[in-house]
Amino acid sequence: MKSWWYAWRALVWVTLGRLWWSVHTLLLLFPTAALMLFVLRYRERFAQAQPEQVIEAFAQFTQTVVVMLVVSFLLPVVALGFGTTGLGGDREEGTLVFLLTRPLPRWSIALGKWAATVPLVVLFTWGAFAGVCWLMGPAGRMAWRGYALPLFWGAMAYGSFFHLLATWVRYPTVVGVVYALFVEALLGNMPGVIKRFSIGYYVRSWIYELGAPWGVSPPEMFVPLEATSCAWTLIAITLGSLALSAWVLQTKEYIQQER
Amino acid sequence: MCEAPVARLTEVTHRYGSTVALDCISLQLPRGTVGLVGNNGAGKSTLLKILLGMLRPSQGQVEVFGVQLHQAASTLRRRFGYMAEADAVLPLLQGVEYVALSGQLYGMSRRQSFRRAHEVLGYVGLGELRYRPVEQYSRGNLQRLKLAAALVHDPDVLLLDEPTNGLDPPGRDAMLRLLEDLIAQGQKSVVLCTHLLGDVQRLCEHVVILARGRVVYQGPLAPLLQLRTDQYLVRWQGSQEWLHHLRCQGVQITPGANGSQALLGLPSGWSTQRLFQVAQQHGAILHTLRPVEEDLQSVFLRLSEKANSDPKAEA
Amino acid sequence: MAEICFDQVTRFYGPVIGINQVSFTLGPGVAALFGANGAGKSTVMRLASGQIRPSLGQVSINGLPAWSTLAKRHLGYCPDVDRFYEEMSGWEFVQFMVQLHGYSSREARRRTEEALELVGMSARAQRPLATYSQGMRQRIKLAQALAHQPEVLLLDEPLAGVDPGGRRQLLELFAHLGDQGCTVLISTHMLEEVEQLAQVVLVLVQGRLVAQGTLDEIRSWLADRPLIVALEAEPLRPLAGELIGWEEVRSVQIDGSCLVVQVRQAGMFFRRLNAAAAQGRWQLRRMEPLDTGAEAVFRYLHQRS
Amino acid sequence: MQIDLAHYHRWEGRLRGPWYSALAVTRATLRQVFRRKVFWILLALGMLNFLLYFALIYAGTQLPGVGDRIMERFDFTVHPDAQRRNGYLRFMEQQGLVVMVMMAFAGSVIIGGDFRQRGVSFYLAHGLSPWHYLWGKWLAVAVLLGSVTVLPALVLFVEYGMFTSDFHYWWENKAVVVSVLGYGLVMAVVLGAVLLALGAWLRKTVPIAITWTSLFLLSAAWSEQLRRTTGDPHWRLLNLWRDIRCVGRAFFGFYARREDVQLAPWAAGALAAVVLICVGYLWAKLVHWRRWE
Repeated sequence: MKSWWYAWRALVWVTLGRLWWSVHTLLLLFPTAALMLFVLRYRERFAQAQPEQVIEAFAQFTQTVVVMLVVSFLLPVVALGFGTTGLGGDREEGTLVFLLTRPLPRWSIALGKWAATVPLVVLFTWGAFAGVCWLMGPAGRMAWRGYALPLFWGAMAYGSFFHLLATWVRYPTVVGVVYALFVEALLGNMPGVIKRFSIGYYVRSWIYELGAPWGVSPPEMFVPLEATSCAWTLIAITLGSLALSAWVLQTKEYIQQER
Repeated sequence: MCEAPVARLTEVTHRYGSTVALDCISLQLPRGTVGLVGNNGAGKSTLLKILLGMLRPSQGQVEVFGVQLHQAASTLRRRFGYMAEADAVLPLLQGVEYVALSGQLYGMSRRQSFRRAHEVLGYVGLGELRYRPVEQYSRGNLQRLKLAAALVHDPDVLLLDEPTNGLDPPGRDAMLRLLEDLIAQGQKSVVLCTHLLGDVQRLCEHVVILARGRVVYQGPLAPLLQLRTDQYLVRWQGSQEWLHHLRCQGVQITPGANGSQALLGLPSGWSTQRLFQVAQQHGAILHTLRPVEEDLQSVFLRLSEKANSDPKAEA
Repeated sequence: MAEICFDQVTRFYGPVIGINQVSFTLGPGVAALFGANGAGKSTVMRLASGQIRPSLGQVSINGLPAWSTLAKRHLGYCPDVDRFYEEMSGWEFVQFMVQLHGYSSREARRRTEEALELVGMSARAQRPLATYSQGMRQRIKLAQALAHQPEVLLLDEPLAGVDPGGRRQLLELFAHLGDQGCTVLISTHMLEEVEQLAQVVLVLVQGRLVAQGTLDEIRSWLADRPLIVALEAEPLRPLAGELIGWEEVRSVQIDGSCLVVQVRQAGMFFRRLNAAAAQGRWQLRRMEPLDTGAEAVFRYLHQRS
Repeated sequence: MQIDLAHYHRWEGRLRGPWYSALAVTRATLRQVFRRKVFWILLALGMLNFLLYFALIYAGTQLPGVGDRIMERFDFTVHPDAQRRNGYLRFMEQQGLVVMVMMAFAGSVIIGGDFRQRGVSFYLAHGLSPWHYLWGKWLAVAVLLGSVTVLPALVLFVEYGMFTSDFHYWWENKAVVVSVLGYGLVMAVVLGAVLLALGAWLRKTVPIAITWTSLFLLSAAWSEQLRRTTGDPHWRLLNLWRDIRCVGRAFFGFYARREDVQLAPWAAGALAAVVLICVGYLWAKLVHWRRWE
């Protein structure tokens, strides 16, 4: 048990280090920095001196920044950058062999990779969101208090789903890009129930409901779901993906293609 | 066919950043078959890339077919057929498309290149596999494919970088037979870059030995391989007892690992007859008796060790 | 008791058969696995290292199913693919691999140093792996397989890309490990080199295990097949005249200073030739079956199946 | 596997110049792209919009009543139009999303894979200069781009003409062909250069997709924001996609806003700068540093 813990800890730690010091972090820092600078200018549109002005700013901020930029863009991109490369990187580079021939139970390899990637996704999105909210001032602080939770579960669900893709399909990055760009951008904005295929839909629904008392309203064709069902769906996606990925790794054979 | 040597290098130095890959080497690669031997990192591949014009040397003159290389690099390059060490896989292309692409890159027309591609693939023995995607090829077939890609425009000179790397014995033999046939029939000059010394022994008349970016030896291969008549390799069936008796009579014995093979150093005055007599008396039947010649491997080891220990030594 | 045991193992990849009813048991010592590309060597290695499961039959390492986690405690595996965490240094990589075996970090450091020392990389292990030459990369792969002192060592093409000097060192290392009671299974195609080393040889042809035993056993098993022998002797023609009269000889051909003799039954022929050579009617200078090296045995088996 | 020891045949023929070889690079690249299933799926999704327009034209010209209402919102002639009703222009602009997604993928197939799997040294060892190589790759990008924008737009042009009563439509509106080609060319030059540079730098699908999407999405948000707060329309130039549209519309001969007319030369300058930077990077990587493995 102790030796398992040592080994598992090493796995998580090294994976975390590799992910953090990878080109993905650098690339993700660019959009994050751009987003923050954007908010820095954006807040100048609002006076935010009176309480009702704060509420007006909050509603606007929710629509443009939180929903459009953070949830629909930053979240999928961060999840894509870290989520698919935690285990998918090992698969694509062929280094998974080294992990699979060690005396670690296979399911715990999936768990270890998950424990390294998903918190990173959560922390990165949270960090970026916190920065953005802080820059926004009073309205931003309101947004942080309100939306940190949906964003947390959104990041968990996204990260876990991409982690599942990485254990499951042969080209997780390609499938992940298709998912992030097509399903989220296209299906997520279509009328009808088809957008329930996208994780972003649940996060947005949740956010719209939380913001409703302050005049945040969803766009015309958007039919939001109740916040509780959204929350449970996101939690279910997270746990389901984690369990499924552990099971897949436990049973699946990974054969390295000669290149 | 013009008789100028394939290449002449005068005091060529090449550096990658601060590491010196070629250290002021002067050498001549004659027509015919030349083996370019050296350890990993001795500068073989760099030398080939310089000949191809892919790298420009930091210093020195390179002459190819009697012409200064930098004057007409792109036209000179087409007289070479280059088989790279690394597998450049262009995924999802069929074998025949890969070879035809190679021909088109050398400047052949599309139809000609496809016609030649089919012909050359048949010649290297990939006729049945030509419509398969390249990434499905096994090691051996990939090497043949690369050879076909180097042959497609019928170059005068083949530059082969590790052509038998990673092949199993039948595959390696087949590749060498193919090269022998090309040299004999196709009248190709060959520059063979390898660290499998057996290949050089089998194919090449000339040899250039590189160590740490310097030329350790260049010239014909034959003088390097001297025969030593007092050393024999023997293999036998039966007991080992006879070795003991030989040792008592003053024969030097280096036993092999698997118990039925040994290296014998006969004292002066011995003939092989006496060896057979001892064996017969003690129930061993010899089935191999081979005078040991110093092979290229040991020559090479000796020379490169010398070069390593004494950096100023040059042949 | 360190052993690898294959019991009637068959493995499919979809419709393609990887190996077909392979059974063998290996104990301590060095064994070599030969086969053409695509004969199933890598399949055997993947099965033994527990990356894949057999379709039929059982693979066990020290009595434990190879797929299980427990079996991997006893296992060191050097894969044939050349893949690493390129940005790590050799040292870090090996240390990480050792840590995955559950050692504390101090213990892991100690073992890493030992392993790097063993493969002769301790001086050069601090550079990033991306800058390594092929031979150095092979050594690092070996080090990660050795560092936890496994009882069973699986080496898939461990000599590919290593230059002659390094090759000698590594072969000595393998022999040393074999002597120490480690079960070493080496898959390779450089037959001449491993034939000096391997106590047991397994030959795979098209997924079937066609021969198993010491090289000499395989050779003597093949003793009664036709053979071509090259002879050099002084004087040459009387020897040729004598040989043509023997029943075991099918043909004699003079090729320069060399006789090329086609022999019907190798065993009988050598017995008779030895006796004749001891009498000294002619001086035999060279006697060499042209096709009994490991490569030739291999080729012969390949042709027969 | 038996070796066919058929005799080696010699070949004597003329070898052509490297510009022909560059075409071979293009052909091979397109083969690689089109042999991927994902790509056909993307192409099919990208064509949905085309089908919509195809049906619109059919309905607009053939169905009385409904057709007139459609034609109030779309215009398929060459005349300048302040309400941005030109159908061809609208179609090509709407294909932007498809182009973005497609290029995010194609980047790693077209050029990233070459840098990862030693394809570049394969090409360069054959007597091709880096410029010829890049030219061939760029052509491949241009063909891909054209196949979802220019080609369908031209098909629509042909379709519209067929549904009119005589052949005059094509002749009178022949300038549309030039406009469509011009717009396509601007897109191909800019996006091709950016994509090649990104692909050569980042090599893998995910980083390319991340950078590519943030480049277009965030620059748009940013430029809009800066323009609003400062009131200076020149900030619009930051939006690369808008620059392309701005310059591309010049070929259609009309603008939605006067502001755009003023910005067009600036936008062209911005695009030229971007292309220059990308080409400069490629030059440095392939010619100067010679780093391709």
